Amino acid sequence: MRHEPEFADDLSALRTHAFSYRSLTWWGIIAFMVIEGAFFALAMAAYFFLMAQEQEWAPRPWSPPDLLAGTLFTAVMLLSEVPNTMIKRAANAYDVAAVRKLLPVMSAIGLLLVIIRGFEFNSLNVFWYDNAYGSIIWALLFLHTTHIVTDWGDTLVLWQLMKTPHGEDPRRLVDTDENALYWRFVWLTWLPIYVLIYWVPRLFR
Amino acid sequence: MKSAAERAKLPPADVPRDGPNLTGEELETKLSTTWSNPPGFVGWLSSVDHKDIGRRYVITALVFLALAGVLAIAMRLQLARPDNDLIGAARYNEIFTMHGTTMMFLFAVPVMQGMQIYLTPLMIGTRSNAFPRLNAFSYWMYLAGGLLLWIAFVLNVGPDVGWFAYPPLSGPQFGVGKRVDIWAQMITFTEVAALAAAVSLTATILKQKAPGMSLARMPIFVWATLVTSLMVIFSMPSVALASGMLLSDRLVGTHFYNPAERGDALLWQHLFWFFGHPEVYIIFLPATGFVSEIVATFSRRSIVMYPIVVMSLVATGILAFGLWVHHMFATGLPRIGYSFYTAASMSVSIPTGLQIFCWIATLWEGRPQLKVPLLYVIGFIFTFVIGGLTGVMIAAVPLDLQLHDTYFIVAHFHYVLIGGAVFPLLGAITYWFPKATGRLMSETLGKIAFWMIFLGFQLAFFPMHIAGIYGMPRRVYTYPAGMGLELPNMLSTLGSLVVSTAVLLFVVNLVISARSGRRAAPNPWGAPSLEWATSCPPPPYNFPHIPLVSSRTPLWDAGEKLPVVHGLRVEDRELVLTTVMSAEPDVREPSPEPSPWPLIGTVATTAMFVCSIFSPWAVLVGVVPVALALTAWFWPKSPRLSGSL
Amino acid sequence: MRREGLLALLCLSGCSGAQTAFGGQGAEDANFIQLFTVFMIVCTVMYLLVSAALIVAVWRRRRTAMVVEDCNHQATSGVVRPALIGWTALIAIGLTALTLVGFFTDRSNARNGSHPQLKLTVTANQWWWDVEYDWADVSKSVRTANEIHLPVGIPVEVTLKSNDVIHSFWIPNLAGKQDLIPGRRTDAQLLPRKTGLYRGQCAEFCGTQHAQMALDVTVESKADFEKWYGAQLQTAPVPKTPLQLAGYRYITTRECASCHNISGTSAGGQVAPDLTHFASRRSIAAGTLPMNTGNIYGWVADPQSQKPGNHMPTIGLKADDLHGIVAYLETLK
Amino acid sequence: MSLRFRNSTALLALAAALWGCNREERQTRGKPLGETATAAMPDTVYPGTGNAPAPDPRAAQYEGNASAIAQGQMLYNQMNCVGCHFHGGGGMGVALMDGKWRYGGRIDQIVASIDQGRPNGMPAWRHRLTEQQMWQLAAYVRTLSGQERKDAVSARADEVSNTPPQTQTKREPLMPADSDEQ
Repeated sequence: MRHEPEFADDLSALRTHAFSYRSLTWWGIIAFMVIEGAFFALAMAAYFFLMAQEQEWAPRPWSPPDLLAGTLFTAVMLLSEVPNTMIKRAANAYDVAAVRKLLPVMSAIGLLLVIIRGFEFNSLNVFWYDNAYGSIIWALLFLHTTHIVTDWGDTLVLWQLMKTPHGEDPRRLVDTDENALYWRFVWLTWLPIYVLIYWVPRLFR
Repeated sequence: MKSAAERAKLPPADVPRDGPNLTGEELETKLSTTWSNPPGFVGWLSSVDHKDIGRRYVITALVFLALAGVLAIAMRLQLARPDNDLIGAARYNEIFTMHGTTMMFLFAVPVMQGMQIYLTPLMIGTRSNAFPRLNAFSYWMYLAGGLLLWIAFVLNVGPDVGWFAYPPLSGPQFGVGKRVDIWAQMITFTEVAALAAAVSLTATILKQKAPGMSLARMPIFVWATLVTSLMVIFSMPSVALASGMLLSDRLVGTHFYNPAERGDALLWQHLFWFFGHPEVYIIFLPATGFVSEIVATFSRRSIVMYPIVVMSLVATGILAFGLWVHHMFATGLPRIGYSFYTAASMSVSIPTGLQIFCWIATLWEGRPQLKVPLLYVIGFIFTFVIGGLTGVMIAAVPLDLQLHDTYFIVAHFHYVLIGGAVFPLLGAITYWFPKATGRLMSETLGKIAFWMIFLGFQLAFFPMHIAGIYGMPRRVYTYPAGMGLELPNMLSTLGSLVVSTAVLLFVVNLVISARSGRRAAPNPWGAPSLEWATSCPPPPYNFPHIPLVSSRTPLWDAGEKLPVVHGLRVEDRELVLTTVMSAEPDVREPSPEPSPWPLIGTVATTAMFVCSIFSPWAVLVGVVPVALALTAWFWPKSPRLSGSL
Repeated sequence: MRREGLLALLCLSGCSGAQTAFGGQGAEDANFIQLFTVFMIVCTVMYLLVSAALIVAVWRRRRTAMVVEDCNHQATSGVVRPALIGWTALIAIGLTALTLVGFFTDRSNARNGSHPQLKLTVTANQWWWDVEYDWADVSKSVRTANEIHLPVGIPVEVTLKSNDVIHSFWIPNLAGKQDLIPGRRTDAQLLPRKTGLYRGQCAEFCGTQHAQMALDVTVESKADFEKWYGAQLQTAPVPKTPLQLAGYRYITTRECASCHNISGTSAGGQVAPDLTHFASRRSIAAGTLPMNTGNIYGWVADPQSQKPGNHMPTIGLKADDLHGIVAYLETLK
Repeated sequence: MSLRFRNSTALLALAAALWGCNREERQTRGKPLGETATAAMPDTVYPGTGNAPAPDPRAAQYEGNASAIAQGQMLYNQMNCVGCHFHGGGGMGVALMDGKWRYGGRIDQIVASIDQGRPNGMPAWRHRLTEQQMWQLAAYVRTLSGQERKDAVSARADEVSNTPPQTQTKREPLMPADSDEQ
């Protein structure tokens, strides 16, 4: 038996885009943030598990990582939230012009961060193949770097996209909004990793 | 040019929409044009239709089931007699590793996800799933991972360290050659595939339910899908991290699992089982979804105590993350800590016990009709309960220390996984076969196959309990005569031959029925859920009009007419998004067109992953084509049409 | 085939199974049998309940044809709710009881080994067991391989280590298993209650020859144990016949000595089983072959065909050398 | 399945076969069983770049063979090569990771050095190890200076880390050691 339709509501007046939890892609991005958050959380758990194997952390004769590059990175990362919030607000206000102006700024910040990250690898004072301490420190930094690079690449693509007529499509502003959301995730996850890489090895000597 | 803000406020443009003025054949022709795949082979490769992808998933998984089944027969022949020399030690180790790996990563999880991908959008009344290109990517990645593993096996570089790959045996020193690297990289592939499918399914269920289908009106199978998808999202990162660390130990010399440099071999076991135990429920919970649907349909009774069944699903999903240490009772961790995991492991049988109660109560209250799908459900309960009870036994530390890593465990998890997941799966395939093909499976052949599988299974696996207690460890390629192991092993081998014949019969039935089975009406079983509201097989757009739901059993409650909503575009792919809890219509969402980029992205990713086994630099070089493919994938086609995930 | 002799011997010695968790010859395994019986009874009752309910449920209102009757598919009869409450209570009570019984059995097992009177260290290697009896006085220590002898009724603590990958120490007749993990020290407590010949086996997959990594266990009276122990303290006898002497020369100066140790000779390799009392053992190569002259020949001539992939190379001995080696090995009682 | 798809599968299979064929071959026993005890060993000491004899054909069996290298790695520890050579860095014995070879760095030349021993403390292993074991050992020793294929060596052993991972060891050019350098 196949049922005949009985027409009820007309949906043609519904809007065709929405921000935040009303957007489908927002849920996708949240899911990916959960996956990567779980990944980071487990990597941090592994960090503490390996830390429990050692008498002191960082184990002698390795000295803890130098603070300069990592702290500078953290500072730039935190400051980047200012233009990031501006982009998010501009997108929510359908201010395409502002978005187009701010995206190059975010792209430049991304580049700056990637460069500083290079110096960070150089200031760890241990190699991944030296011992388990070195391995987990490198792993955490490497994992976070993949996020920095991915989001930087994402921002570059978005910048190019917004320059085209596609930028006029309000759905692209939803994308911009969600890219800004993801950036928040990237710097929020950095904060505990920063503590684990730079401060815990100092505090448990 | 108007500003974006102004345009957003504009009334919808005057385009063709479904509704009283556009319905019936005219509508269906238009929707077909919009939602069909592009013609030709490229169109076939570009498909983002969840029905295509789900079908490919299921068929590929069944092929892997057959391959792993052949390996199982090979092992049973080797073990039929003591001191047999049919298969040598090294080859046997490869075979059992391939059997376990294929069954867990290439059959069980993918086949369940394939069924979910096929059925979920139909059951919740939407035209497509969320992020269909991601879904296509998921399938291609799964296929690539499976091919990688099996091509390696054929070339005699298959993994040989067990599906659990404990370091240091799988580490750089003892896991010689590229065998383990291939295994670990295959994990990465199936990992990405499973996660992508889980993200797509979760978003589909949360945002694309038909108007009116609040969470409390979702079919149990959809609930099971939601819970398992969330479990995939939370558990898979664990094995990804573990296998990533293993690969870096093997390839670039890190020390995560090297005790000499303060790594720890047990770190692997914690991470692996933190994934591995939920994995069992990721396989089992969809099966309980099948069972709930089948029981309701064939008893003509909606499931008794729906809230309890749903709460049991959720509770099982949560408890599953607290049990992993029961795989590690023999590793010498603090003894008191074990008591916690014993209690947790035992408590997980409470929700399962409640579910079983609800199914039996539904049969009790209804008018059960013993068709093949219901036979599988009954076989499932008889078999699975044995597996569940042996599970209770091995949750107790003193029992586990004797039974762990013996054939008792082999028996236990085959009762749980075959009895608990494969029986319902076979029932589900029989049940939804007319939906997918438009034809019914042969009832006679189906019944013969069922009885052979059911009885053959008991013959194959029950004696393994005894072999285990009589001291037969797992993963041995031979055993000495005179330990009392001859009879149980011979029986197991005979049983495995019966089961494999019966599975062959099932496949024959599939093929014959797909060609010449009886034609199926849209709702051949008189089922209550939405997938039966559309034709068999469903058109590419699933439903001409999106149904409006007002109960848990919409088709039983509908009269002659089915209430629907209307007003969606018909010349562009468009869906309706609803709110998460109460499923109020909220947004009309464009749905992405078919695209070859997911496949191209998979090829680029495969090149990167496979080459990274040989040189870490491949990651840096290989990421460029991957990035290009992803950019092309996400780049919108025209400003009007968008939503490209 | 080749093990039949060994097993006939085992069975003659009066045990029903040399490797079974249903043996009950150790305190922990006896606890296992008791606990298993309790679980078995509870689980059988539960299973029968479920089965009976299922059969009745399916049978009592079955229909053979598809009737599209207007059934009231929501109504629930009065039995369901009380049955659910009863069922839940039954599961909860059953599980609590089983958890408690299991917990107390575990405590009892832990107590068994609290005052060990004999300590030994078992070190696992890819595919053999290195056994050392530890005494504070080193001269009283004994090292052997692939076999342990235990005095009946005496609690033993076994320290477990591994030199390569993870293995698992399991003598089902005596106790449950315990993993040997590189970089960690684990331990097992044994309290044998009955004399007899048992067999242990590696229970964690450890590579190619995991299946052929067995351990011969002899539980004997205290007097017999002391006699055995005294013999183990002896160094190897001096070769008597020219043939034995030739074998002795080959073993101590050629490939064998690089890996194997024979106390009292210059063969001092530390990476393969100690051979000082080789011929007194029940089997060759961790339970691969029963000990007899033919098998010693077979093993020494071509270990790779007897146990493919193990770490003892096939040397390609000349016949004379082989005769000598076997003759000498047989003197190592 | 389409033709195109099958082609690419075949190509992939072929590519895999090329490296798969002998990298992983496990030999549980030296090939010519009867000969091993009496087989001729390279007997001459040919220091430096002097005229080395033609390479031994058996080299192909061991060079770049993952199982042989792994067995060699095990023997390197078990036979206490570490005692003098450490993990390739050298100590009492010469360094093995610097690409300098007094007696030749080809695998058969290394076998000869192991077999016969060399002045200043390297003992002769003839009749203490089987010929197959010496080849395995030599295959491993070559990895220390990066001479073997990176996809056949293991990154590290499960031991204290003294050297960077072998998968990243740079391939040292083979050269004779200065004769006056100890």
